[in-house]
Order: sequence, then C-alpha cells, then structure tokens
Amino acid sequence: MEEFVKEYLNQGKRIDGRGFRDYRPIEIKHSVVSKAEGSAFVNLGGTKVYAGVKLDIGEPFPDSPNEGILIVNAEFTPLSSPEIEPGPPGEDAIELARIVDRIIRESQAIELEKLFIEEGKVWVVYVDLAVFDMRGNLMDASTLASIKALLHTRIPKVENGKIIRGEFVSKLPVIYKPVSVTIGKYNNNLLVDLSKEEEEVIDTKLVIGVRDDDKICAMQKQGIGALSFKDIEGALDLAIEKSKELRRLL
Amino acid sequence: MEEFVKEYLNQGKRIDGRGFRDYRPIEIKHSVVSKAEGSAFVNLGGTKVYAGVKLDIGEPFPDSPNEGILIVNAEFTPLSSPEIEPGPPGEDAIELARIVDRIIRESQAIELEKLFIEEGKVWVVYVDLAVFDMRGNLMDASTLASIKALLHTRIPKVENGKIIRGEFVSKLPVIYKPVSVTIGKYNNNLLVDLSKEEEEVIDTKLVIGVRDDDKICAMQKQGIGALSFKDIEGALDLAIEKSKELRRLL
Amino acid sequence: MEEFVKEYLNQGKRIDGRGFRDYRPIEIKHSVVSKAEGSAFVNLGGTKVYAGVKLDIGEPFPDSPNEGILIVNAEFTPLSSPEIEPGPPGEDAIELARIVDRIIRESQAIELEKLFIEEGKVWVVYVDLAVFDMRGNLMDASTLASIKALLHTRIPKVENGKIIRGEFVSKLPVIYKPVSVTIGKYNNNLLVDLSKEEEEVIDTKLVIGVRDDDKICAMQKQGIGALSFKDIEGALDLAIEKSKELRRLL
Amino acid sequence: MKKPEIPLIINGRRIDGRLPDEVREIKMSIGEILNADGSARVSFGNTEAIVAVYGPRALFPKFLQETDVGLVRVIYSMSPFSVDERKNPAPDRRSIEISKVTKEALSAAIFIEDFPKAVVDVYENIIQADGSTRVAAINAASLALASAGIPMKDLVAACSVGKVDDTLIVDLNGKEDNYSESDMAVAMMPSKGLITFLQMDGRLTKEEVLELLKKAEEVCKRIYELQKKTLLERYKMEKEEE
Amino acid sequence: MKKPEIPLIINGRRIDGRLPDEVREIKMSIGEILNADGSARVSFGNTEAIVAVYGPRALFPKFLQETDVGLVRVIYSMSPFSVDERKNPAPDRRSIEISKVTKEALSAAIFIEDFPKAVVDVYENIIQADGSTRVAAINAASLALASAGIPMKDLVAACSVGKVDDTLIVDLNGKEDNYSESDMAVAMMPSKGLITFLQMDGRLTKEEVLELLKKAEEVCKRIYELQKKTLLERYKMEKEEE
Amino acid sequence: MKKPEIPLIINGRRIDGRLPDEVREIKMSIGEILNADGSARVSFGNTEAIVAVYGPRALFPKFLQETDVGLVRVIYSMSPFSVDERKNPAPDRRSIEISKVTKEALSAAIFIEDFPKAVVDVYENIIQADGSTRVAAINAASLALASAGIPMKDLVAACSVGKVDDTLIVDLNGKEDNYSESDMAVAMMPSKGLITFLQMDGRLTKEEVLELLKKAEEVCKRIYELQKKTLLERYKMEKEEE
Repeated sequence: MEEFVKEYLNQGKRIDGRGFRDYRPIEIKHSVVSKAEGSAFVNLGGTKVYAGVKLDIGEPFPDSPNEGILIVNAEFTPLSSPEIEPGPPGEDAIELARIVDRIIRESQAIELEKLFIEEGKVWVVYVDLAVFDMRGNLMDASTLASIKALLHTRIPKVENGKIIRGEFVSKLPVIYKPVSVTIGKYNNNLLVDLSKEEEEVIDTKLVIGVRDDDKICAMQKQGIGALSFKDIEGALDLAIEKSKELRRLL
Repeated sequence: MEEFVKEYLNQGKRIDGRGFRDYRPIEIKHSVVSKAEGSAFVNLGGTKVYAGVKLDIGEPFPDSPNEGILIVNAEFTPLSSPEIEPGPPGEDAIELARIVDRIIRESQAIELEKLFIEEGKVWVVYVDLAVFDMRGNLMDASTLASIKALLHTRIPKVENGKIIRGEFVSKLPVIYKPVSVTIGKYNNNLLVDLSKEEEEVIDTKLVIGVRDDDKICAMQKQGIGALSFKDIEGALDLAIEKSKELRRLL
Repeated sequence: MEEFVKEYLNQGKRIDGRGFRDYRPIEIKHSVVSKAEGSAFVNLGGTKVYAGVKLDIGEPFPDSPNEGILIVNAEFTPLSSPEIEPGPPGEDAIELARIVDRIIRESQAIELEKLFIEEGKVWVVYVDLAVFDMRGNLMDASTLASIKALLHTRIPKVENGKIIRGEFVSKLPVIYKPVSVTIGKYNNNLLVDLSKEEEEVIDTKLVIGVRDDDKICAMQKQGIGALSFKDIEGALDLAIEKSKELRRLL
Repeated sequence: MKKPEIPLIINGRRIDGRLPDEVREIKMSIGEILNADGSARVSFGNTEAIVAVYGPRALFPKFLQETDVGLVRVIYSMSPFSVDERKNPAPDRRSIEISKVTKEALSAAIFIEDFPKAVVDVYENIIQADGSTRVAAINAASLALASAGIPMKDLVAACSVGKVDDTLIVDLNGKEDNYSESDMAVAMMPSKGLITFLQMDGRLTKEEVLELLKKAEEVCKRIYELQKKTLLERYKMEKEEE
Repeated sequence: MKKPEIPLIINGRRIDGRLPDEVREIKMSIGEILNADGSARVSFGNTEAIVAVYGPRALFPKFLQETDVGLVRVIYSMSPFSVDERKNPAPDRRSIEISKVTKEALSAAIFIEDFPKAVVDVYENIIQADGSTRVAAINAASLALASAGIPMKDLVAACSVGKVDDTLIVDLNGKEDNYSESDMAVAMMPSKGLITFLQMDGRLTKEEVLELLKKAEEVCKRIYELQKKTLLERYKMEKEEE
Repeated sequence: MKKPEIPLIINGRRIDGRLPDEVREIKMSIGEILNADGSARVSFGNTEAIVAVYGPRALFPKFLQETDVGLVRVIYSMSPFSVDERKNPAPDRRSIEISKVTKEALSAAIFIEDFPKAVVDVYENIIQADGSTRVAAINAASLALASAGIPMKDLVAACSVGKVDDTLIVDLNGKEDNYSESDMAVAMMPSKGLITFLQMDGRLTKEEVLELLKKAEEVCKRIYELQKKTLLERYKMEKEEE
C-alpha cells in the first residue's frame, strides 16, 4: 500500500483521484448531543469526530480575574483505530487538543471577558473532542468540529449560583471562525487534507491556524522531516486560500 | 570492576587513593536559581544535585496551627544515571527525601513556629532535590545541598495575601546546620563517602544525621547486610567527627 | 482437581460433603478494631474478611443536602491469594464493593437522613472491606461483615466541628439487616456458598440481596454463562430461604 | 432513595408522555466506523451508544492468552459531554463494573472456543446519556460483533425495566433512572430464552422481579427483531455494493 | 516536634499505666491464611499486623530475575480503618519507605542464594495501629517466612524504643510515638547480635542511642523466645494433624 | 491575550534593557554529567537547560523496536523550583507536547538508520525558566547528541522570536513570553536552511511570520557558531587529557 501511494504521489496524483489542493467531502452537523451546551459532529472523508461543549461555573485564574476559562481536551477513543490503546490521552491526543486550544484562544474567537459572572466566578468552557474514526487529517476535522460546536453553544441560566441545565439565557459570544489547514510536504509538493494512507508515507506536516481576517493564529510543524523557508511561505499562501473554503462550511 | 574494588578494600585501600575516612572533593554553590527563594548546587566527587527552596502560603496542619510546614521531595532525574527510568519517584528517591526531611525536621533546624502568617495561614517550605549525576553518596550531597539552600532562603513579601515573587522581607529562620554522614561497612571496616563503584560492592550503610551540638537527629540502616553494636558505636563516633568537617563547608 | 469437583457435582455431591443448599461454617466477630467506629471479622469456610467503618464529617451531595453519605470500598489485599497482585482495586474488587454498596443503600438499611449534622455538614460512612483469604463466596462473607460492622458502629462526639475520636454519642441508625445469597448454577442445579474449588468450575452465579421483609434489594448475574427464567425463579426462592438463616447470625 | 420533585406518572402517562410499556424511538445502524472490524450505533430516544469491535486479533503479552478459548474484552465509557455535569473521561468505578458484567454478557453469546489465544475487543461509547445507557451499548455491541463476523450463538438484546410511582415500566429515561423505586437491566439471547446480563436494585417482591423479567423479555424480543432487520439491510447493502 | 497536651510520664508510669521498660501484651499466631505459603499475626496491645508469605515462586518479567540470588519483595500497608482518620488505601510515601527498609531487614536474614531467579513476596498489613506498627509487622513477617519454610539464618525480632519526658522507654504506643522526643525502631537476629533494621529520629546523644539499643536488644530477645515458642507449638499442632 | 501591566518596549528598549534584535548572554558547556553518554548545559540569561543523552542502547520491550531505523525519545521536564510557583514534577500536558515536537525536531537531524532496533534517549531538564526554555533545551540537546557521538546531518540550533508592543523581537524572556502579542519557537539545521521545529501562536500577518522567520534564522546561525566552537573546545580538551 505504501509503495502504491508513493508511486501515485510521485506522478503528481493521489490514490483517491483528488488534486493536491483538494479536501475530501466534509459533513458537518451541529447540536447533535442533547446534554451538551453546544455540540457538533464532523465527518471529513471518513474521519469522524464529535466536539461537545459543557459550561461550568469556576474560579478565574489569578492573573485574569475577569475572564472566562477555556479548556480543550481530546480523547482518541479506542473505537477510532486498531492502533489506539484504551487509556489516558497519549502525546498525539494531547498535542491535538493543545493546538485546537491555541487556535481558539490566540484567534480570540471567544470573548472570554464576557464570561465573567461575579467576583471570583466565571464560566469555564470545556471543549471535549471525541474521535471515533481516524482516516486522516484529524487536525482539521477537530478544529472544524470545535468551532462549529462553539458557534452553537448557549449559556445556561443560573439561579442562586446553580446552573439550571437545559434552560438558556444567551449565546456564547464567539466573534471569529478560525480554522486549521494542515499541509503535508511530499518531495517538493504541498498537499492538503492527507488521507490515512498518505499520512503513513508523508511524515512532515505543517498545521496553520487562520482567522477570518487572514491573520495566522497558530502554527506547528509535525513529523520527523524538515521544511525550507520556501515550503513555509507556500504553505502560508495555501492555508490562507483553503481557510476561506473551510470557513464557509461553518 | 567489582573484583578490583574489593581487592583494594581488602588491602585497606580505595581505588581512588583516599583513606577510609576521607571525603572526595566537595564543591558547594548557593543562589544558583533565580526563581527559587533559596537554592544550592553540590558536586560531591562527581555526584551532582540541586536543592531549590520554594515558599508558598498554605494552611497549617490541624495539630500544629501556628507552625510552618516543611515538604521535601527528591527527583532522581533520568539524566542522572542509565539505570533511572523516567517516572514518579521510586523507593530510593522517596527514602532519600524522607531522610533529608527527618534530618531537617528532627534537628529543629528551621524555626517553624516563626513561619506563622495569620490565623489559618503559614509558610509552606518546599525543598526540592533534583539529581543530575549519581556517582556515589547522594545522601550526604543531598543533605548538604538542602541545608545550604535553606541557609540562603529569603521569605518573600506578601501584599493582600498574595506573594510578591522577587521581593523579600527577611531570611528564613534557620538555627542549626545538621549534616548527614553515611558510613559503609566492608568486612570490619567503616568507610565514609562511598563512590559509585564502592556502593556496588558494599551493601550495608548507616546514615547518621548530626546536629551542631553533636546530637544525633536521624539514623537509618540501608542495604541487605547487618550491623553489630560495635559497628554502630564506631559509626556514631566517625559521624560526629566528620560532621564537623562537612558543616564547615556550609 | 477441576475434574474431581465436576465429577462430584455430576453425582449431586460436593467434595466437602455438604448439600447443595448448605453453607460452610461461619464465624462472625464484631468490634475487632479499636480505631474503627465499627468493625467486624467474618470467616466463612476459610474466606476471611474484615469490615471496618470510619465516620467523617463531609459535605452532602447537592441533590440530597440532608442525608449522610455511604462509601463502600473493597481491597483484595495481596495477602489473600497468590493470584492477587498488589495495586489499586481490579474489576472484581470494584464490582464486589459496588454490590455491597447497593445492598446497603437500596435496602435502606441505614437511615441516612438521620446523619445530618448541620447545614452543609453530614456524616460520611466509610465501609472498608479488607480481604485476607479467598476460599470462595467472598460476596456473602463481605455483606455479612459489612452489616455486622454497621450494626456495631457508634457515632463519635463532635466538638466545635471536630470529631473527638474514641468518644461516642449514639449508635449508627441501622434498621434493616440485608444479606446477600450468592447462588451458583451447575448443569440444572442451584448451589449456595461455592468453595474456591467450585468457583473454578462453576462460571455462572447470581447474587441476590434480600432484606428482612423478603424484599429483593439487589441482583447481579456474574460469570460468562446464562440463566433461564426458571433458574432465576428458583434462585429467588432459595435466596429468600437462606437469607433468614444468614440473618440470624447477625 | 432520592425523592422525585415531581411525580413520575401522571394520569397513567410518564414524564415524557409515554405509557408504562412504551419504548422510546429506537434507531440502529451498522458500519459507520471504517477502521473497525465491526461497528454499530443504537439510540433509545436521547440515549445514544456507538460501539466498535476489533478482532479476533493476536493477544499480547502472551501470558494473557488462554490456550483453548478466546478472550473478550469490553470497555464501556461515556463521552465527557454526554451528561449534565461534564464527566471526567478517566474510567470510574461504575464504568469498570459495567464493562465487567457486559463482557460476561457478551461472552455468554460468543463461541469463544472458535478463536483460541486471540482477543475480541469491544469498545462502547455513550454519546448522549438519558437513561438505559448500558443496555443501549449492549444492543450496539451485539450488532457490531455480528457485523464483524464473530461467531455467535445468538444476538444479545437488552433493555431496562423498573418501578416508579408503584407502576412497572420499561425503557427508563434518565429522570426515571434517578428517581425510580427499582430498576433492572436485562440482556438475553431471545431465541434461547437465556439471560446473560442481570443487574437490579431497589426494593421489589419476588413476584415483581418475575413480572419485570417478563416485561423485559417482551421488549428484548422486539429489539431482537429490529437487530435482525438492521443486519439484513446492512447485508443487502454490502451485497449491492459488490 | 509537636508538644504533648499532657505529660507522657506521671509518677514513673506511662499513659497506659506501663513502666518505662514494660512491653504491652504480645500475641502471636501462625497459619491463619490458608492460601498463603506462610502467614502470621502479631499484636502489641492494640497494634495488630497480619503477614502472608508467597514463594519462593517464579519471577516475571524475566529481566527482574537475579541470576545467582533470589529476590525478596515486601509490601507494607495499612487498612483504611486501622487509624483515627481513614487512610486512603493507595501506598503513601511512608509505606513505600517502610517496605523498602523492611525488605532489607528481612533479606539480611534469608539465605537468598537458596532460590536463584525466584522471588519471595512478603505482604504485611496493619489491622489496628497504636504505635510500633512496622516492628509488629517485621515480627509477623519473620514468623510467616519461617512457617513458609524459607531458609533463614535466624529469626528477626523487632521492637521500638524511644525517649519521652526525659525517660527512655520501650514499645511506644501511638500517643508516645506522636509526641516522643525521639524514637527508634530496631530489628535484629538475636542469636547473632546483628542489627538488620535501624531507623531513628529525634535528638539524642550518642550515649542515649547506645543505651536505647541495649534496651531494644533486651526486648528483642524476649520477643525472639516468644517467636520460637509460637513456631514450636505450630509445628507440634501440624504434626498432630498428620 | 493577557494585557501587560507595563509596556514591554520603552524608548526602543525591552524591559531587560535589550534592543529588539538583541539576544541575552548565551553560555554553553559540554560533558558535565559523567554517567551520560553525552551532556550539555545551555543558558540564555536566566533560562538554563541541562540535557543528558543515553544511547544508542538496546530497546525493550522488543515490540517497540523498529526494524530498520533507530528510535529517538525525548523527555522535557522542568525542575519544581525553576518557576515562580512551584511546579509539580509530574509531566504536564505542556511538557508532553514539547517532548513530542522536540523529538521530531531532533529526529530530523539524526541518521536514525544508523542504529536500527536501538534507542537514543534525550533527557532535558530546565533548571531556571525565564522564557525560551524549549529552545534552550533543543540547543543543549543538539550539543549533547553530538558529544555522545550520535551521527547527525547537522547541528540543530534554536531560538524564539515574537512580537510585543508592535515590535518584532528575538529571544523572549519570561515576561515577554507571557505578554507577547505573538511568539514563535524555531529550530533549524543552519547549514541546510531547513527548519525542524516550528511552533507559533498569536496573531500575525503572513508577512510578519516570514519576517520573524528571517530574524530567527539570523539568531540560529549565531547560536550555530557558538555550538561549533563549544564542541571544538571540548574536543581539544579531551585530546589534551589523553
């Protein structure tokens, strides 16, 4: 299989017939979990991930006493792949969650300062990613699911300091729709939306988070290869271009 | 190597030419970590250990509501030896930390009752040992580093119940300089400051903590051998003698 | 050994000569641990288990602010069997603790609403099972020990919100004596009180918790076999019958 | 033990409008997880379970291998967002117990002697929880096992039954689960009339237990028919794709 | 370091009425745990330890095996209900340290060269804690090892000694342990006069250390006699049973 | 995202007096850890990293072995006293992520095909943290690997760059790290112009990203020269000792 994928790539082709700059079909559904304050399901070419948002009342961090708190967690459930062992998140799940966290946080997508409740009390926004099928490019699928879920998150009613689950007072203040575009490098070509089979032969990737105004809000090189300056410049252009396409789906 | 070390010991000699009652060269530096309230670095014949002291505000224990709290922890970092696996402290690291804790606590070196801040609030003194090279006699090196760090620890300023890191109001009240002298037994000889190679052939040791007034503040037998009453008496004499020498380095 | 046990069972006999509906000898002692607020020791045919009850002051659950809290935990100590590895409770220990918990809780044996102390403070009743010898039917032995310990539990004195250990003001309000009867199925026969050797050949069991008024308060099928409706009906009759016998020992 | 704030049966109807013997809408589907050897999704109203099956596959380390029979392993877990108060994803005691008895319930229906030294892993996840989660997961697991081609004596069908406000009901929702006088989870091989999973708590007479078992059997038989229909449709679909 | 609320010695008597050199009632028994290769129970007043020995048995994984000597492993633990404030059953730092030095104390007395590549597991549990728990456990471990037939150079006898209110005492109870000026736990092979376990803390002169060691030796010798008597009775009992 | 209490650039100078393109004092040394196969210490001002390398050595358990290439493992950790608020020494999510991407950055420069079935362990520890800790550790790791004789395509040099108060700067200190508009950590093989490590967050235009990359390259080249000089001196010293 690996040889087959490589042969195609060497010929400038992909085994599923896509162009190097094409995403696979993307299905996005929101509000799919009744108990969550916000939720979304993304199927990106077979890769399936849920994002669920739960809101809780908590203490603010000492250095930002008037701001809400964002916590992102990802579980690669053992359902998702024969290689995933049950247990606490491994380094890949932790990295994924932290990149999604930075994309949301650094893009300033959520107006955290509007999540102040009262002295010493703020909203804690938990974004939990549950992965059920790993068919490549989990990164971009997870960012899409997280932002979609946040866009449909409602803030619950609070009475006497207690959350009334199922009753809502307002929408979560989300003002940007950042997306991630993960770009693989094979020989001197840049590809988007790597499939599972492609990920096995392409070991250098660059995740780029892009905000609505084309600002870059996060970057992370992944894999044991290296990138030239030219690669990075090309990847930035490609990411900005593709980000608009992805954002339209949100 | 083991046979070589034993042969020497059998002849009343040590492979590095030292006498049985001689320590290797000792280098002690203090205030080596800018973020710590106190710190020291000890290089005892190649064994390298940092002690860092952090101060925090905490709740006193219910049975001593007016006293500060001492917490000693040791990390045998995987940098320190090919045998150390990454992970939580093993039994040797826990034992070491607990002996250092008892030497500080039982010698009453720190005036814990002066660490009272206000009703329900006291200073918590964390002594963290980070080991970077294990070349024998980590015990005595760790005690030296801990006491040296404590002697140079300053209490930070507190404003509105919050610690102002980097500004200090006073020195930590340390009134004794206890040291440990760890003595190995080989045949009927007692040796101080075992090197790594000697520790591999000598499996019975006695750690003795000695205070400035020659009071014994802690003892612990280590290793799978046994000691006679005469051994212990000899070790106590030797420990008291060598403790004065070590204390002069503090 | 397995073949031997099976051959006997096939002939309607048990290797220790008991009838299918007979328990082995049961020894029950109470108040065997001076530091516990209540305790009991049960030796059921060689299976030995301690139940110790500790009382603590804690916060009530938000949805039952006027009720005390029951927490049951079981430790299969490595003393109890060559198969038990040291470490946190495995699935068998967790299941056992949870069944005992449900038998106590669902039978409403303890009047939890009488364990209210003051706004935000209730008694927390810890029942800890420590198993020291596993010779079969640990389930019923553990239920007996737990209930016996609870029946002899005293509530300590409280002064200024602090528990005065060793001084007591009243008995724990226990109004029922639920017991468990664990029934094994071999071919079409139902047996009580399986020995260790029998447990190795009989893989289908039904635990039935019975209250003083013959109400069923818990059931759990164990093992990889299956039960017919008729089996269950027979087991219920048998459990109700034997429960009276066990209850007389409390 | 906890008292409900509101009665759970009003004028013969349950809080979600159902009659005592009425089951919520059931949805079943198969094959969604492409990486798995078998997978299924089952929902009862707002309770939704996804299950993937991997195996039979080699079991390591070797000392875990049974020489003459295969091993079935089950992990039941709940997504953090599946419940009102966010659930820590680490396995809790409840999940460990459910995994254990579910493993036994499924093992009873699997020809484990057909894959000696190997293991079948059943991974259950609850996406949405509104009562009866463990039985939803068992139903999905049974479908996933069958679709993975694991040799089985029979499908396992499961449901919950219970007693609220002196009324015997089937398929408890979340509120009913929390405030029931008693509840019981049952799984069976319907064609054989054999029960492979039974957990009950509360306060019931022997007669009530038996009556609830009968109700459970009726529901399980309906679920069984749905399971067979779902498998058949999947089979047809796969045939057509060939 | 903590100050006692009440004096620990009044008119020459300790808080439980004992004289300074008086040991609490000691009980010893052997063989209670049927599954174990050896087991024993030892109590000093309200301090009670149970110990089981398993082995020598094969040691896995293989890389842990020593080629020329056997391995001794010790786990010291306390039951949650053994102390005033319920103890979390997970091993804490104190238990890990005691396990480590106890392992060394027992290894010193065992002919470990007699079971290469194998392991002897010593599991100690404290049922009731009222001071001197580690030495109670060592005494029981020694009996359990002997009754398991593990080849030993000598029995290991252990006791605690200490200093309270300027008085040297033996066999500290819980209050004395907490409020002592100094305390010391000693284990030895009495017939050889060799100390295999020594832990001390407090503030003592060299002379006081040596005097306490002498007191410990006296107590250990008495315990040693009791241990031998207990083993002999067990041996007789087993003979009769044959 | 957090607002700084004070401006980070005053009159063109940074809070520690540096110019935007000015790097703090850099110290490098090699060979301190005698037990290790290679070791190095690198500091940028008050940021100080120690790194030890062990290997190539056999990798167990065997199923972790790659048949055709070697494995590189990296653990990045911070000493509890290295930061303002004492850090729990257990690995946190940040450390795990840094370890992962550092492993990839170093693997890119190592001829891993030269030690099949074996592992090279790189253990990084931060003694003092004042910003730019991960890049300090990468620089030290690169030196430690080279001094351990691990075959490398090139040394890896690393630095941080960022944007504060609308100014692009290099080598961020702790305060700048916390309050920056954006920061970026870069590692590269300078002689090849290839980037092996890249992490960025904040809000930057594409042009700013590229400009920061250029600044990073300049700093990395200077560090590269220092690394080579340090290695050469070490090499000379070892020669003299022979």
